[in-house]
Amino acid sequence: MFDKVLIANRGEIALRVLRTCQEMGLATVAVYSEADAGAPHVQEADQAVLLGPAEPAASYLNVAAIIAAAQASGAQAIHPGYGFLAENPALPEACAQAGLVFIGPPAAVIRTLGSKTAARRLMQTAGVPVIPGMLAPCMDAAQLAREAEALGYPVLLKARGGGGGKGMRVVESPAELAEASQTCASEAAKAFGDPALYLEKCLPSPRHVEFQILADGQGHAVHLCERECSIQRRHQKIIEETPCPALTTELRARMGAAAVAAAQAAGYVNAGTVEFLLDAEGKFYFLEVNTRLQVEHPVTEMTTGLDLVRLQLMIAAGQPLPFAQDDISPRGHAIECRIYAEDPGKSFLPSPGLISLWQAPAGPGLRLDSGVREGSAVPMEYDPILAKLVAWAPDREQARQRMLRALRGFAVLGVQTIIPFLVDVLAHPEFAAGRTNTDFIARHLAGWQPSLEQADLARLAYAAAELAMPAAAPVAASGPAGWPSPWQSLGAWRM
Amino acid sequence: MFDKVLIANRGEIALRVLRTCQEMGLATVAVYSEADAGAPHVQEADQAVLLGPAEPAASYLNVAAIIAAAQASGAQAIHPGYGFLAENPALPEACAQAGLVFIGPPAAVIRTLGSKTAARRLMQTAGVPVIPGMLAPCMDAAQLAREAEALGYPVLLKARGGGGGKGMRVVESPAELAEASQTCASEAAKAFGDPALYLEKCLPSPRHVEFQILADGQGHAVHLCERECSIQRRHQKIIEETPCPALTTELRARMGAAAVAAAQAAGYVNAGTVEFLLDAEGKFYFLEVNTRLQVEHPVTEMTTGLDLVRLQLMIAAGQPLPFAQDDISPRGHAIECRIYAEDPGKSFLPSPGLISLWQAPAGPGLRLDSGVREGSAVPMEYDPILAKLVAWAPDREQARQRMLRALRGFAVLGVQTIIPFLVDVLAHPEFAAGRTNTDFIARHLAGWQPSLEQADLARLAYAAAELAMPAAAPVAASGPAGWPSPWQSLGAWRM
Amino acid sequence: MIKYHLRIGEESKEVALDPATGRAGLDGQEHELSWQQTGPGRLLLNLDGRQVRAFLAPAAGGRQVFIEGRSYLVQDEQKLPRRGRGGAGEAAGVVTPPTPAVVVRILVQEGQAVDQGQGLVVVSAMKMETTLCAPYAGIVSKINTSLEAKVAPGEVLVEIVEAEQ
Amino acid sequence: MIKYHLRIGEESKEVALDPATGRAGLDGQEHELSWQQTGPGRLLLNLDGRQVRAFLAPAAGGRQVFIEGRSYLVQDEQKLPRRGRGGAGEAAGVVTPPTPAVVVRILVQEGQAVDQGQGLVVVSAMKMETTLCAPYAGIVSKINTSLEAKVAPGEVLVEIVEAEQ
Repeated sequence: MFDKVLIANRGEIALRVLRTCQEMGLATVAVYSEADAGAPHVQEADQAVLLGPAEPAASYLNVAAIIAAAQASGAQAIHPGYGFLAENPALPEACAQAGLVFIGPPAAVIRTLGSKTAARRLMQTAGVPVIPGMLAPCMDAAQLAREAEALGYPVLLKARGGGGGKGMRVVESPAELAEASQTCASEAAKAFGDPALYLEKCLPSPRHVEFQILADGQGHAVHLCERECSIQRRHQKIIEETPCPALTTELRARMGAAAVAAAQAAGYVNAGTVEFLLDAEGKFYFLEVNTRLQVEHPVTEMTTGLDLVRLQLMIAAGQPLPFAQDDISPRGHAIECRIYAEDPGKSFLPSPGLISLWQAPAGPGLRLDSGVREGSAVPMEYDPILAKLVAWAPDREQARQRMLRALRGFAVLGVQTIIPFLVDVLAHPEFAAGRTNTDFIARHLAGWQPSLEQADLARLAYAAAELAMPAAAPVAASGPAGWPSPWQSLGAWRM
Repeated sequence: MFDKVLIANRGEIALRVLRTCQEMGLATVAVYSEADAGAPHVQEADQAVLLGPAEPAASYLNVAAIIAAAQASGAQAIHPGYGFLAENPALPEACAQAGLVFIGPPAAVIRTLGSKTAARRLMQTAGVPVIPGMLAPCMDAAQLAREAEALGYPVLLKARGGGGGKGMRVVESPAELAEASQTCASEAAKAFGDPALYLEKCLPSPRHVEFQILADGQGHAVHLCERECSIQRRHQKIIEETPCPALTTELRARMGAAAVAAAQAAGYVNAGTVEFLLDAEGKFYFLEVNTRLQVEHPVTEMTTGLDLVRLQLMIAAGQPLPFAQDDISPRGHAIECRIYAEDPGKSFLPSPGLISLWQAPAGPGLRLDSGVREGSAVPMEYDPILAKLVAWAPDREQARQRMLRALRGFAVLGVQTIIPFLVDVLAHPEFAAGRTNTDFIARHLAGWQPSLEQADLARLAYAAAELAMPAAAPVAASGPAGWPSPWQSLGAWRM
Repeated sequence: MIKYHLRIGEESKEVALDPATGRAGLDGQEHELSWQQTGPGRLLLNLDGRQVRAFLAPAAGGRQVFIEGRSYLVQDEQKLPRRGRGGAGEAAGVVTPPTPAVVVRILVQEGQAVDQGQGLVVVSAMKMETTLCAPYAGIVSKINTSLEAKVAPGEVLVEIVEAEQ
Repeated sequence: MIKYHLRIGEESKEVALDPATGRAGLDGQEHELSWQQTGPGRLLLNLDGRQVRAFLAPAAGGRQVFIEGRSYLVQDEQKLPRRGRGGAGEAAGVVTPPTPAVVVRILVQEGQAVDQGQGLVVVSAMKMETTLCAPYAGIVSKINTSLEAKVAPGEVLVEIVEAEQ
C-alpha cells in the first residue's frame, strides 16, 4: 500500500482526510494557495507544498502543480476531497501518467457520470428511473425553448458538467429562459469548464434522497443507506440527515438496490453517491451520481460506524470491501448542519473576512469537522463552508434537540454565518415533523430576517461591553488581541 | 417531571450533566466554590449559586448549602455527578426532607453498598462470588495483623467507606501493616468520613472488569455490558475501554447476570456499576458497587449509543426503562483516557496551576468531555482530572490508533499532565495485544520517565521561540496574552 | 447612569446603565445586571439572576453580538455618522458590491439609459455570481470598474444620473 | 549564529541558529529551520522540509515545550542561576512540597534526630497525601510550618543540620 498521501484540497475536508491518514500511519502532504498559508489544513500535515496564487485555477484546480507537488514530496497517492478537481477526470488521468494512485473512481467513470446527460442515458438503459427531460445537452436557445415548452413550465435548467447546485436555475416562464441560460452557462463554464445545458421537468416539492455507495475493484458494491438532503438554499444543501423520515424499509431496499445497480452499470469503483428525487407518492427518480466523497458523508459515518475515507484508501490500494450488504446496520439518527460564511438575512451573500471569535460547541453525540479556528482568514476565492456540525442521537427528535443546543452555543464573529438561520430551520414545526422537501426554505422561510428574540439582551451586552472591554482594548478589529492574525503572519516564514 | 436541575458538582462531569439537561429542555443550576468562580461549568448554566470557600467541606461537600441553593434557585432535582456527595446518603436524605428529587439510588441502598463490608455480606448471600477476605471492618491493629496472616501476604488494606482507589494500599509484608493502616485510615477519614478498614486477599495480576447497570423504580434491571479498567496508577483508573479483550460472549453473559443479580439483591434503582476482579482462569469476584455515574461511563455510551445521564433523569422522574436486556447491542470499541493534571515523571504528583495553553484534538470518532479551557485555573483543592478523551472505532486497534493520534496532538501547558505517559501505555505492545491487568503499570512502566524522542526538536523549537516570541511578548507567565486570566477576573463581577 | 441609544436593524432603544450598581433600564423596566469577562470577546452576563453568555466583536459602526444562536449588529446612534447608519454598503442608490468580489461581466455602457432594477454589473465571490442592479432609472454617467477587477463594499462601480420623474 | 546551551533533564546540548538564514546546528548536524507563529504559544516549524507543531509556555527557568505527545522543560544554561538548575523545588537537601499543598501531619519535633529517608511532614494536594522525607540524616533544627498551613514549592518546611559522617 502507498505510505504517503497528498491531499489536493483545503479547509475542513482536507483536515478530515488527513486525520484518517494519520490514524492509518500514512504520511500526509498538504497543498495550499497563497491565501491559505498558515491555514489549519496546512499546519497539520507532515509536509506542505505551495501551489500558487489564490485563484483556484492557479492553485487547487492546477493539475500540473498538484502532480508536481506529489512528485517533489514523494507522495504516491492523491486524495481529491470534494469540489475543485474531485470530479475532473484530468486529475486521475494525470495521476495514471505520473504513476500515482488516484483515490477515487477511474477517469472514464468520472467522465461518463460527469456528463449529466450521458449519465441519464446510462441509467435509463440500466432500468433506473430518470426525471423526464432531455438526454442530450443543447446550446441553442430556440431548441431549449421548444424543449421547455414540451416538458411544461416550470423547468429546471441544468449544466451538463454540473453538480453541487452550481449552474442550475428553476425557470418559471418562457420569458426568463434566455437570461437564465446565459447566467447558468457562465457559471457552468466557470465551475466546470463546460457551458453546455439541458432541461429537466421540475418536480413539485420533491425530497432529495441520496444513497452512499461503495464499490471495490473486485466487482463488489454495497450501499450504506440514504441521506435526506432536501433543505437547500440556491440548490445547495445546508442540512442533511439520515435516515430519511419518508422512507419505509421496503422503499429503502428498492432505492438502495437501484443505487447499487446504477453503480454497477457505470463500472463504479470507490465511494460515490447516487442522488434521487423522491415524490410524495414514493416514486423516485435518478438525479445524478457524485463521483467523490460528499460533503455530508459524516451523517452516514455516524449511523453506520464506518470511516468512509479509510474505506476509500483501502479500495484505492486494491483491497476488497471488508463487508457485505447484510453487514450494514445503521443505528440512530444523525443530522448535519453546514456552517457557511454567508449572511442569511441578505439572500445568503457570501461573507469573507477574518474569524475574530470562534466558540465551537462540544459534548456527547456531536462531531465538528472544521477547517478554521479563531483567527482564521476566510478568503473570498473559495466556497464559504467553514465547518460541518453533526449531531447523533438514538432518535431523530433527540438529534434535533442536540443540534439546537449545539447551534445556540456556536458563536462565530468577524464573518456572518448561517447559524441563526439553521436554528430557525431546526426549530420549525415542519422540520420537527420530518416534512422536509426541496422547497422547504422557499415555502416556510422565504425572506427570512433575524429574529429579534435576543435583541434586548444584545443591547444590554453592548452596554456591559462598553465598560468591560472598551473598543480600544482586547478585541481589535483586526483579530484577537495579543497575537498576530494569519494576515499579519503571512510571509512570516523564516528562511 | 421536574423542570430545573441543580448539578452538585464541578468540572467536566458538571458540564456533561448540564448538556443532557439542556437537550431535554431542563433548566440548569450550577453551584461553585470561591476557587471556581468563572469556571466553565459555572458559565454554561442558566443560574449559578456560590456555595462557599474552596475547601470541599465548605462547598461541594456542604449538604446544607447545596439544599439551600436548590431551594433559592427553584431547582426540583439534584444530580450529584461522581465524587463529592455522589455516594453519601446524607444528600438523598436531605433531598427527601426538602421535597427534592435525588438523581441516584435511594439513600438506604447507597448506605448499604457504601459499606464495602456490608456489600460483601449482601453479595455472598445473593450467591455472587466475593474476594476472600474480611466481612466486617476492624480498627484494631493486632486483629488486622492476625487477619492478614490468615489470608497470607500480600493483602489489600481497604476502607469500609472506600471507592475510587482512595484509602487503599497493598501491604506486602507484616512490617508495613501498621504505617499503611494509619495512612489509609487518615485518607479514608478525610475522603469518606469513615476511617474503618478491612482486608482482602490480594489476587495476583487480575483484570478490573465492571458492568454498567440500570434499574428503574418498577423493578426492571439490565446491564449495558462491561468496561475493562485495569490500567491504574495509585489504584485509580487512567484508561478504560469496552469491550474487555478477555471476555467471551459466554463469560460476558454470566458476569452480566451476576451484576444484575447484585443490583436486584440490593434493591437498586438508577444507574450503577458492579465491579469485579477477573483472574487469568476466567474466574470473577465481586469487588464493590459504585452507586453513581462512573467517570468512565462515556465508553459505554459510545458503544451502546445510550445517554446514561438522560436515563438517570428519566428513572429519577419515575419513568420505566425504555428497553429490555435483549435490546442492548454494543457496537465497535471505545477507549477513554483520563487527562489528569499530574506529573507522571514524578510519581504522578498533582500539578495544580493555570492552563496557559489548551489545544484539544478533534475529528471523527473522538469525544472530549472537558471541564477546562485555555486560561482555566486548576485548583489544588480538588481531583486533578481536567478532561476525558474518548476514541471510538469499529475495532480495538483502530480505536487505539485514533487515541494515539489524538493524544499526540493534545497540547496542554501551564500544568503537567499524564498525556506523555498515556501515549506510552497506548503504544506499548502489551497494551496493543490487549494484555491489560491491574499491575500493568508496575510491570511494564515502573519508574517511567519521559521519552527523549522529541528532545532535539524541543531544543530547536526553543531556539525558534526565542526569536519568534521573546519571553516578554505574547506568552506571559500569568496566562495567555491580551485578556485577563480567571485569576485576574475573580471579583470582577459588577453589582 | 450612562445612557446609550442602541440600534439593531431599524429599531433604536435607550439603555441606561449605572456602572456602580449594575442597575439597568430598558423599555421602562429596571434590571439588575452584572458581568464578567471570561475570555477575549466573551462576557458572562447575569441579568436578574439569569446567566447569559454573550460574544462580541467590533463591526461596522458598532459591535457584532452573538447570544443564544442569534447574531446582531448593535450600533450606538451617538457614534454613527449620519450617512453610515445601517452599516456599510447599504446606502441607497449606490452601486457597490455587497462583499469583496471580482467583476465578471459589465452589462451596460456609459451614456446608456437604464430602468430601475436593470442589471449593471455581475460580480463573483466564493463562486457565487451576484448581479448589481440600478437603484433607480436614469443614465449611466460613469463606469468605475473593469472586467476581473477586485472590488470591495463601498466602491461605487457604476454612477447613474437619476431620470426626472 | 546565535548559540544556546539547552538543558532537558540532565542533558545539555548546544543549538546554533542563524536568524537570517534559518541554518541550525545540533549534534554536529546542519539543518534548515523555518518557523511561523500560528497562535499564542504555537509555532509551526519546518525542519528540513518536515512540518512540526510545537507548543510553548514560560516555565521555571525556561519554557515548557510540547511536541507530538511529549512535554519537556527546556532551560537555557546561560539564564539559569547556579543553584536553580533542574527546576524549582528539586534542590537537593531542602524539605519543600512538590506542589502547592496543605500540611496535614507533622511527624517530627525540633531537636529530634532523624535518619535519611525518615518521614518529616505529610502534605495533601488534590486529595493525595505525600510524605516529605529527610534528605540526609541529622538533627531537626527548625520547623517552619504548622498544621493546616497552605504551603508552596520553595518554602522550606523543615530545616535539618546534617549529621557528620
